[in-house]
Parts: sequence; C-alpha cells; structure tokens
Amino acid sequence: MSGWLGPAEWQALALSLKVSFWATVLSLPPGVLVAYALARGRFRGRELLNGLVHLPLILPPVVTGYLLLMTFGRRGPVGGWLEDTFGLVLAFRWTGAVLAASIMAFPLMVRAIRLAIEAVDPKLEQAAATLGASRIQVFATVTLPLIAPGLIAGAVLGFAKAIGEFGATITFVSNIPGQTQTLPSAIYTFLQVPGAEAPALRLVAISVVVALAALAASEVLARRAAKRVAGE
Amino acid sequence: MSGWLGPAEWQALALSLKVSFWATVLSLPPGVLVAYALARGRFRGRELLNGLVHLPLILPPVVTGYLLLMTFGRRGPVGGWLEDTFGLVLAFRWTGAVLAASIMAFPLMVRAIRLAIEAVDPKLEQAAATLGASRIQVFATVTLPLIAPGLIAGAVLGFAKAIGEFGATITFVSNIPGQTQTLPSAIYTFLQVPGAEAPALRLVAISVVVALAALAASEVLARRAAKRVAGE
Amino acid sequence: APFGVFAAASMKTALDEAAARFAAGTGETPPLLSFAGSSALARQIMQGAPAALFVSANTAWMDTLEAEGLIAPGTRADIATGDLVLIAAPGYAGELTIGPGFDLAGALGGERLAMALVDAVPAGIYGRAALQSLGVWDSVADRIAQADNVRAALRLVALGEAPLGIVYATDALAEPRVRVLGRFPPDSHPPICYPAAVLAEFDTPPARAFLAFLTGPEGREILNRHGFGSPDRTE
Amino acid sequence: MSLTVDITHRQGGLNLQIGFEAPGGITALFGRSGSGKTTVVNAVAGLLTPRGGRIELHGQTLFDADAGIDLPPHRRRLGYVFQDARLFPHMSVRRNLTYGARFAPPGNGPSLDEVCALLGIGALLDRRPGALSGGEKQRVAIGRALLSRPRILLMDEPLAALDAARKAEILPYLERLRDSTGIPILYVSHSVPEVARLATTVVVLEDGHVARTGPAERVLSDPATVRQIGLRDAGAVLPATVALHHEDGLTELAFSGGRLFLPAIDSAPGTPTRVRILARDVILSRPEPREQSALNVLACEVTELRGGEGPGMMVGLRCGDDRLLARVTRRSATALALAPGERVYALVKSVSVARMDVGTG
Amino acid sequence: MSLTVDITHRQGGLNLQIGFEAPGGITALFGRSGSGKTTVVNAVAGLLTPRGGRIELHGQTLFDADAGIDLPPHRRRLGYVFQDARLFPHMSVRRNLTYGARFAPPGNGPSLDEVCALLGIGALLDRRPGALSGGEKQRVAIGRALLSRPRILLMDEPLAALDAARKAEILPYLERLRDSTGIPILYVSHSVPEVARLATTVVVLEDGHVARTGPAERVLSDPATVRQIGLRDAGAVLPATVALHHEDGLTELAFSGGRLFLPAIDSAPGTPTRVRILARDVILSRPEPREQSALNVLACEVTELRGGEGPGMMVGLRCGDDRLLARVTRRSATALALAPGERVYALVKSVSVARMDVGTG
Ligand SMILES: Nc1ncnc2c1ncn2[C@@H]1O[C@H](COP(=O)(O)OP(=O)(O)OP(=O)(O)O)[C@@H](O)[C@H]1O
Ligand SMILES: Nc1ncnc2c1ncn2[C@@H]1O[C@H](COP(=O)(O)OP(=O)(O)OP(=O)(O)O)[C@@H](O)[C@H]1O
Ligand code: MOO
Ligand SMILES: [Mg+2]
Ligand SMILES: [Mg+2]
Repeated sequence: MSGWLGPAEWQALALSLKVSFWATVLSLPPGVLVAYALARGRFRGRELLNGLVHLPLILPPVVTGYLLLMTFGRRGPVGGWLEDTFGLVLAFRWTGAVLAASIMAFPLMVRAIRLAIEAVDPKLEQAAATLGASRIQVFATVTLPLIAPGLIAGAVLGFAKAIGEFGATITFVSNIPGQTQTLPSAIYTFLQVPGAEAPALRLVAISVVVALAALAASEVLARRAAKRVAGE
Repeated sequence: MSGWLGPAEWQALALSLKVSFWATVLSLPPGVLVAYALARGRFRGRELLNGLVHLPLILPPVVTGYLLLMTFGRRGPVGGWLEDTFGLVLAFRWTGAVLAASIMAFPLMVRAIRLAIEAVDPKLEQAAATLGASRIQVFATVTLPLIAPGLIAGAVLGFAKAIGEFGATITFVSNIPGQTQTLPSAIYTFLQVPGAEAPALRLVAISVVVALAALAASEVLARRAAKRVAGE
Repeated sequence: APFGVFAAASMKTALDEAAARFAAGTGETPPLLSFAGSSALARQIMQGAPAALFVSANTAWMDTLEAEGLIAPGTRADIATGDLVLIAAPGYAGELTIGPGFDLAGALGGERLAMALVDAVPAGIYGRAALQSLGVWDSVADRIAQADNVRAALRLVALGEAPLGIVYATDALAEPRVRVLGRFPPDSHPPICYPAAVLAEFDTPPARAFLAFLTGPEGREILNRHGFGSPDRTE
Repeated sequence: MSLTVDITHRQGGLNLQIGFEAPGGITALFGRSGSGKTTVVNAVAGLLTPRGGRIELHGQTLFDADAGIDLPPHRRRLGYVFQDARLFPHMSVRRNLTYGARFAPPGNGPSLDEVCALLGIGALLDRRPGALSGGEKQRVAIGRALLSRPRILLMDEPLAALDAARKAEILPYLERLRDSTGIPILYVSHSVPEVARLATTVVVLEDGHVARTGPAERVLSDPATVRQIGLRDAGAVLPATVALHHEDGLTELAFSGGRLFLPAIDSAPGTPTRVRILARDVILSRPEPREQSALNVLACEVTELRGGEGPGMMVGLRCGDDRLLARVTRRSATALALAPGERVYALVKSVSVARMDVGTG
Repeated sequence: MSLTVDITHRQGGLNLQIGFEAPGGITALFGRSGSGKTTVVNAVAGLLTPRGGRIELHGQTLFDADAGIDLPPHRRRLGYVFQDARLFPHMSVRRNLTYGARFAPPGNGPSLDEVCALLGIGALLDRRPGALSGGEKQRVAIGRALLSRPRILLMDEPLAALDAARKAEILPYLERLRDSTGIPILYVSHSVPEVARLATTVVVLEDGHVARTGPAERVLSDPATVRQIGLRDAGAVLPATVALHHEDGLTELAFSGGRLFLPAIDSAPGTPTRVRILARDVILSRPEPREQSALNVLACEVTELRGGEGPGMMVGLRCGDDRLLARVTRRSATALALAPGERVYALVKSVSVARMDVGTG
C-alpha cells in the first residue's frame, strides 16, 4: 500500500482526513444551533438565515472560495482582524481548508439536523420542562439525544462533502502540498498532467473508499441510535 | 435591467434556468424510486446503491465530469450507444448539462425524499392495501401525496444545487455560449480575468436571487403541503 | 522551511523536475510547489499568500501583481515561451496546413474545436487571436468547445470527443494520443511567454536562486525538453 | 358465507394456535390484552404471515402454509377497520370513503349515499379527517371499509378509543350493519357489554389459544366462562321479544321464563331482541318478594353452584328455557340453602338492564 | 397547601371561565370530552397561557394576567403525569425516574427506593421504556413526577389508556400516594368509579365552566349531579370504618347507618374507608326483606324524589347521618307510595359493592 501511494499522496490523504474531521467536528455545534433556530425559532430574519446557510450550495464553489479569500484572506477584513487579534491565520493554512470545507458542508449538515429536530415530539420536551428542566437543559438532555441519528447522518454527509470539496478550497487556500493540498487538489493536479489519469483515478478510488466507509458506518450508527431512541 | 446584463449573460441565465429546471424535473422520478428503495427495500446491494448515489457528493466535481465524459461522451460506451440507438447526443449539448446537473443534485434530492418516506406511517399504507390497492397503487395514492413536502424540499434543494453546478458541467460539456454556458461558467470566465470581478459578482447576485427565491417558495409550498398532509 | 512556488498548472511536469534537480544540485530543501490556475494564484498572492516565486501562464496577471507592487523589483523574467499547435484526435485521418484562410471549418466537418476558454484562459485567448489573424475565426466561432483550462481541452481531443483542438505545444508533446497537425505562426498571436518573479513579501535568496536556476542553462534544458521555448531576452 | 381460521404462529413469547369458524353475523374475538386478537385479525387480513395453517373465506383459500398460498392483502377483498381509524389525512372524507371502490370489482355493494345514511356522515363529506371528532372518524373508517365491497369486515376494537357517550352513538350503526348487509364481521373487543350486545358468535382467546367458542348466548351465559369474562361483567344473555310499550315509559319483553320490564326501547312489538342480565345485579329470594322496587321477579330453578377463591359463588339458574346467572356470597348461599333443583325467585331491577345491553337481533 | 385557579381562556369554539379551589388531597376534574379539563391542567402547568385570570399555588402566584406574571413550566415545580406517559425513550427507567431530581432544589422528598417500593417498579429500573407494559409505563411516569419533589401533582387521565385489569393494578398506588405523601393532586378523569374512589374534592366541568364543586361525598351523592355523571354511574359515596374480617371472606364495615358487608378488603380493623353504592344497585322494599341473598339491608328515610324524562326516578335517602341514592321506576315509586319522610328498606347486595369502589381514606 505504501508502495502504491507516493509520500505526497499519503500526505494528501492524511490532510484530507484531518481537514474533513475538523470541518465536521467544528461545524456540528453551530450546525445544531442553526438547525434548531430554523426548526423551532419564530424570529425575524429566519428566511434570511435559511438563505444564507444555503448559499454555499447555490454558488459555484469557486465563487465561495473567492468570497472566502476576499473576507478571510490575510488582507481581507475578517482575516486581518483575526490575525491581529488572535494571531489566527486561516489563509493558505490547513485551518483555512477546514473553514472552506465547513462552509461547503454546512448546508447539508443543517438540513439533516433540522429534519431530525422537526421530528422530535415536542410533548417530550414539555414533559422535561414540567420536571424542572430549563430550555437549555431540555435541549441537552432530551432533544439532543433524540436527534442523535440525525446528527450522525448530518455529520457523515458533511464529512463526505468535505472529503470531496475542491473548488472553494483551492481558490481560498491554494494547493500547497502538506498544507492545503487535499485529495481533490491532488487529483486536480494529476488531471493537469497529460497521461496522469492513472494516479488521479487511484486517488479517486481512495476518496471513494474513505467516504463510502464513513457512509456505511453512519448507516449502522444511525440505525443503532434510532433503536436506542425508540426505547428498545 | 436589460441594460445591466449583456445579451450573453441573459443567455447564460436563461440556460441555467432551463438546465436546472429539467435537471430537477427529470431526476425527481428516479430520485423517488431510489429513495423508496433505500428507505423501504431490503435487498442485496442496498448499501452499494446508497454509496453509488452519494458518489457525486463525495467526488470532486471535476472527477464526476471526467467520468461522465468517459461514459456519456460520444466515444464513451453509453454515449455511443445512446447516439446510435436514439440519436441522442449529450456531449456539448444543453442536454448534457442537464445530465451533469442531475447527477450532482441527485444525492441531495434522494436524501431529502428518503427522509420523507421514512417518516410515512406504514400503517396508512397497510390500510390502503386492505382496501384493495396494489403496492404501486398504494405508492401512488398514499405514499406519494404524503411525501409531497419532502419532495418539494428535495426538488428545490436539487434545483439550487443545479443552479450552482460548475465543475462537472464544464468538464463534461464544455462551455459553449447558448448551449452549455450556464451562469457558473460565465462567472468563472469573468473570475479568470483581472479586474472583471464586478460583472462576476453581478452574475453571482443573480444566481443567489434565483436560488433564494426558489428556496423561499419551497418553504411556503412545503409548509402548505405539510398542513394538507396533516389533514387540516 | 522550504520556500513556496506558485505556478500555473500547465507547468507542473517541467517544474517538478526542475525543483528536484535544483534541490539535488544545491543541497537546498526542494521548494514547495503549488499548482493552480494563474488567476487563482495571482489573487491569492494579492491576499498575501506565502509564495516566494510566482510562475504565471498569463502576462496580464503578472502585470497586475507588478502594478500592485507585490513583486521584488528587477526579478521579473520570462522563463519560457510557448507555441500554439493544432492537434487532432486519435483516428483523425485528415491533414491540414495552417495558414491564412485555411479551411478549419471544413476540417471540423460540423464537429467541435476544443480550446480553453477564449475570453479567460491564456491558451484560449492566444488561440482566438491566432484564428482571428488568420481570418478563420468567424467560420468556427460557434463550433468551439471551451474548456476551463487547456488540459481539459487537450483531454477532449485525446478522448476523441472533439476531432481538433488548439493547445500549447507542451501539452501536445505530453499526450501521446493526440497528433500535431501544425504549428500556428508565432506572429499570428501575441507572444506566448511565462513570466516569473520573486515576490517582495517572501523574497529569499533560495527563491532568487531557483529563479536563476530556471533561467539558467539547466533550467532551459529541462523546460525545452518539456516543449517550452526559450525567451530571447531576460529582464 | 363463512371464515375458517386454523393457524399457528409465534410472536414475542406467545405461541399461537388458533382455530375457529366464523359463520355469518358478528363473530367476536374476545380476550385479555396480549391474548393474540390483533395477531389473528392481521393474519386474516394478510398483514402478517402465520407460521403454518390455513385461512379460508367463503371457500376461497386466502392462506395455506403447506400449499404455499398467501394472497397479498389487496387481493383478499376484506374491509379492515383499525382501532385507530387510519383515515388518509390528505384526502377529504368523500375521497376516503370512495377510496376502496375503485379497486374493487364491479358489484352491487352499498352506494355512497346508503352508507352515508347508515352511518350519519353525509354532512362530513367535504371535511378533512383532521377536522372530525373521534366518533366521526371511526364511522368514516367503517364506511370506507364497507364501500370497498368487502367479503368480510374485520374490526379491531373499533370503539376502544372512544368514551361511553361516543360508543353509545356508534353501536346502533353496527347493529344496523349486521342486520342490513349480509357481510360477516370479525369483531375484536375486550368489552363484554359490547360483545354481549353485538355478537352472534363468540371466540374467547386465552394466551394464544381458543378457550371457548360458540353462539354468544351460550358462551356468555355459561358459568365456566366467568374466568375469561371477569366477575364484574359476568351475566346471562337472554333472547326475548318486544311485547308491549307501556305509557309510563317502560317496555315489556317476553321471554321463555316470563316477562321483563325495562326502560323504553326503540323497537316495535314483535321485534326479537336480546337482553343481558349481569350476575351481580341479581338478588335471590326464597319467598316471593312483595312491596319492593324491583319490577322483575322471575321464578327460577337452581341448576349449578360454582365457588371460586373469594367469598362469592356463581349460581346457575334455569328460567323457562333460558339460563340466568346470579352472584351471591357463600354466606347467603348457605343461609338460603341453595342447591341444584331448589326453586328461588330472582329479583332483577328493570333499570339495571341497561340500554347498552339491549340489541336487536 | 392549596391551588387556586381562576382563569378565562378561549380555545377553538370554547369559552373557558374556570374558577375553583383545590385543597389538599385529590381534587378530581370531571367532565365530558371537550369540556376543558386538559386545558385547565395545561394552564396550571404553564404549558398554555390563559387569556386572563390568576393561578396561585401555596400562596405563590404562578400566573397573573394583570400583573404580567407567567412562570415558565420548569420554575413551577409541579409533577405532571400525562395521559400518554411520555417517558423519555432514550433513558433507562432509572434515569427517567431520577430525571427531575437534579433540577429540583434540595429537599426531603421521597427517595428512589421509597418510590420504587410504593409503585412496585423496583425490578424495572434497568429496562428501557419500550420494554414496559402500559401499566408499568404509567407507574414509572407517576414515579418520575413524584421524584421531582413537586409541590403538586397533575394527573391527566393517567389510567384512561389502560384496560380494567391494569386500572385495578394502579389504583391502590394512587391511594397510597394520596395518603402517604402530603402532596395535593389535581386528577382529571371521566370515569366516575375512579373519581368516587380517589377524590376528596370534585370539580365538575361543563362546556368550559365549573358546573359544581365541593367535597366528593357531597357532589357525588347529590341527585342534582346525576346529569353530569350519567345514570349508570350515579351513586352515593359513604365514609365507613373497617369493623371486622369474617372467616367466610367478608369484611364488615361500620357507618353511621349501620353495617355493610363486602368482599374482604385489605385494611386493618379501624381503618377509615369509603364505599360507593350505585343508585341502580339499590332495591327499595317496604317490608323488611327476609330469606334473600342480599346481605345488606339498610333502614332509610326518603328525603327527596327527582323525576327525569325517562321512566325512572332518583330517590334520595338518609341512612344514619349519610345519604344514599336509589334509582327506581316511576311505577315502583307509585306502587310503594314513596314520599319524603317515608321509611323504607334499601337492599344492597354486598357483592355489588365492587372492590374498585372501595378506597381507604
Ligand atoms: N411486533 C411484535 N413483536 C413481538 N411480540 C409482539 C409483537 N406484536 C405483538 N406481540 C406480542 O404478541 C402477543 C399478542 O399480541 P396481539 O397484539 O395479538 O394481542 P391482542 O390480543 O390484540 O392484545 P390487545 O388487546 O392489547 O390489543 C402479545 O403478547 C404481544 O406482546
Ligand atoms: N389546539 C387546539 N386548537 C383548537 N381547539 C382546541 C385545541 N385543543 C383543544 N381544543 C378544543 O378545546 C376544548 C377543550 O379541550 P380540552 O382538551 O381541554 O378538553 P378535555 O376536557 O380535556 O377533553 P378530553 O376528555 O377529550 O381530553 C375542546 O372543545 C377542543 O376541541
Ligand atoms: O496554466 Mo493555465 O492558467 O491553466 O493556462
Ligand atoms: Mg390488539
Ligand atoms: Mg383531555
């Protein structure tokens, strides 16, 4: 296997896994929050929030990457502020790749979680409230465990999307080996070389295997969680 | 407005709408079928089908486009057969753009519809069966109307995705003004040239407006359908 | 730490080899090569990307960077030139001589001519200029399949989806499935050159050394072997 | 016109082995929660495939494990009224009602108008199921099953979810159904009053097997059935005929053992009817009682005495050709020296024969 | 220790205007379906905000429309047992039970062990709610509410979904609850036997307003309440004391009007108890009846005669210091020449005083 992949490719695989993992983990909490707001909230600007969340789905990834670059780049308004205030640089770092992947996966995640929240019986939440749990405690002890299958589905969907994300990532954080060169960027680079389809397809196969394994695992996990939630 | 957009951009907008519309319409029936099989079927290869459906989500769009080109191109096995048998050419035609957009939107659509089907109470389907409806009739008269909100959500999600699709489309059917130059291709073109950010962002604004309008319409439609389905 | 090189994707094979040779010869750690479209790279550099050296396929973007004052004064140099060729798909039997008013439309036989985006990507821009100066543009303008980069155009021809295409000579050289029908006269299009420059923010001696290596005899040899021409003069 | 069930199945911890015959009229499946009633009905409907055995309807085999026959539900042509109505929420009442007809072969079942009149749902046709009361929903479900031109009706506790007032509203419809259409009905209930009122045949299930089966009068009036029925609900079912309507609001019924007075019922003189007399509502007296408020004093002969674990005894009585049940304490039985063959008077308050317990037929 | 409710609300077509006081013990909210019972309970729980009025618990204002006070549910500290249990499916029984305790202020409520013993659910602690029977679920729900150390228990038809056997299993637990913990209970039911057995105070709702309210004995034994209760369930509730357990399985109770025999009950001699005697189970006799099976013959004085539309009359009786109700036909009333002040004997079969109708307290 190590003979089959060159070190650069191993690096790309490892980076892709790292980026996708963090993108998934970091966007779960805000994803849950936004999904909850969209599912249960009755506030002004709900439609706007919904639209905003969906933007990365609607826009060509290159555009999303461009907007990210303009905003979070080192000379961008937010990017400069982040660097000056926290010393946090996103541009051209793997952290930026995480941001790009998160943004791209976010609408998918929110969709899945929102559907799960909408399926939770509010009567159970009411029951928890009468037992003394505040709104946040209700959420933590009842809503959240009950949407576990939806969370898993959403997270894995997000992970799969993050594994495949290319356009926004290469536009925002470039294609720096070991830093921002994820599997898709590596695949793209190979596709730029005539006759290099074979290594490109090898990388494609790897990302397919990784994502399918995640999908299959999620089906199992989600089924188990669903059983748990059904009280059996 | 017509002064604001050049004729080429109008053309791209019209084409994007046409392509996304047909991609949505044409992938709905197979989307429903696959979603039903995944939600209710207990067959071998279910996991495989699930993985296959998700592939376009996982793969970089360029790769999807490349695989489409290899398969549905005029020299590809399926493409050649389609041309010989039906005289149907996809390569370099807007029909090919429809195929690419469909494929890319398919996993999102299937996900949404599958969740809707899983939420249908099988007891209602059983009731219909005891009243004499065959499995297909049950599906048409009970399941399908009940998943209408999910269908709408899935269709609009697919539409939004189709509006933004770029990588697979340009790789598969190139960029032929009036034939395959959709909004994202036009945007990409502008982004390649120094100083052309303004027209690019204008087109971005248009696609955002279109997709958000579709999203908002879908929320209204889905809410209305949900009410209908709730029997009120 | 190794210095970063941002380079147009079409230079990948040549620069990979050059970087390895440079490292082996000097004992430096090899530079970190990032390949993408010239426009994306240029924009990233404008946003402070950590690149010490930029190799563009596109003079316009290098001009933009220069105007912004981002390149180290006096380091801009054309490291290679290119030729534009007309290629044919495998199995394409016809022959064609490129010249003023040549029958490109007839040679296409109603099919598509593969090019890079003619308004956006350098190879496409050069190609259109060549066809216009030869007076055949109008006859084929609506027969062009524009790919998002020159390699994709090359692929269309290699797969036989388009019988003919216009790409750089370098691309044709690397793709055994296509056949070169002819070379566009150099004066039929603006000179194709690949400008490189050290970037002011990350200017380091190794980066300057690598640029010098590329413009030096060893670099030229490698670039020539990959089908690039040598610029007559360096700035 | 009959249904024959003879199946074995395993479900959860329960081993089902069920065989019975449902002739015309209403056959009640009766038994405690978990005894297998719904399982049997689902097997008949084809919603569940039993391990083994046969199910036959009007001579057609619906299911035969050995022969590998298992007709899918939609080809069995039966009308299933589920406990929870299961109306289609996306259709109007009218479309719910007519749903089954389009799949049924042409035939002369009841028309929409007839069914609406029968069930009193004509005014609801354009409403959505969500806007119906519980009782209305259940009636629409019955109508929907009926209009599919079924060969048998399956009703699984159709009234269990309803309160007493709603039940009283629907029972007369079921009686009319039984009497006006010839369709046999398999009726699941654990309410003895309901079963006593409606059933022609009773099948008592216990732990997955048939504990008793037979004509309703016989099964319900048998002291041996008390265990399944429960003490509170034990009682006799008597066939009787409406004799006379009195001016003071009482109706006089004739039965083999004499006359019974009860609050006015709606049937014309001569109508055969059925009354239920709960064992716990009967007082036995040696001398003929006088100057007391119970209008019904019946001369009986003791046929049987059955003691249980408690302080009570079940006394079987013959009254004319019919049987009565009385529940008395051991102490009273001893004090009155009750024994088979002894003659006693049974006091039954006319008002303790409740309307619920009267059925026509 | 009391709950005061005085609210107005509009829901659907219903105008609610409800005012009542619930002292300690069990206060039953009784009324037909749709009369507003659940609405009231939800208002008390804070799950619904009434249009106007006040709700006060133990002197604390939970809700006051004018003052703009509306405590959120989780700060009201009440235990709500819903009709449908609503156990948390993702938690074990143990975690369901202890759920409320972590939010409650420290205090000396019952311990987990005590509640498990009280409700008989100790063996279920590690199960999931999905693996419980209906009765077990409901008991866990009661325990969960209790362990949250509530200041009041709200129970909305906690037994409605259960069949008779399950009900009989749970009622004793509720009685023990009422007697052993000092927590007041607001109990919704449309089952008269349940209310009669459990309630100290009864609030009868009708179409969104309070039709009657008062101590259970008075409200249920009042001939005027018959309309809300229904004829079949009308009857008197008598306080009595366990006097003696006889060897033949009968228990003798003493009450102001004499002695009552009924099947053995579980309480020690001296225990105060309550029996219900249904009006339809009482036979009136002028001469003292002899040699008959009813063990309870009570000497009474007629206090009241009420006729309705039907052929029956409700007869109010005084028996010692307590009141009895008897339902007789007009014909019998005439034949016996019943009138206020007349003395009669009431025959009550001991076995017709059902166990269900006996409560301690
Ligand atoms: N899906 C199932 N899986 C396992 N066991 C089941 C299932 N459904 C029912 N059972 C068990 O099978 C037995 C019979 O169930 P069934 O539903 O036929 O009872 P029933 O007589 O209809 O009871 P009820 O009066 O409560 O409706 C019960 O012991 C029940 O626990
Ligand atoms: N969400 C609602 N929207 C409109 N009307 C409602 C709603 N919930 C209840 N109602 C109406 O308010 C009235 C009182 O309802 P409530 O649930 O309090 O009755 P209830 O006494 O608890 O009845 P039940 O015994 O059937 O539970 C009913 O007429 C009902 O139809
Ligand atoms: O190197 Mo380019 O920008 O793909 O022609
Ligand atoms: Mg059942
Ligand atoms: Mg209620």
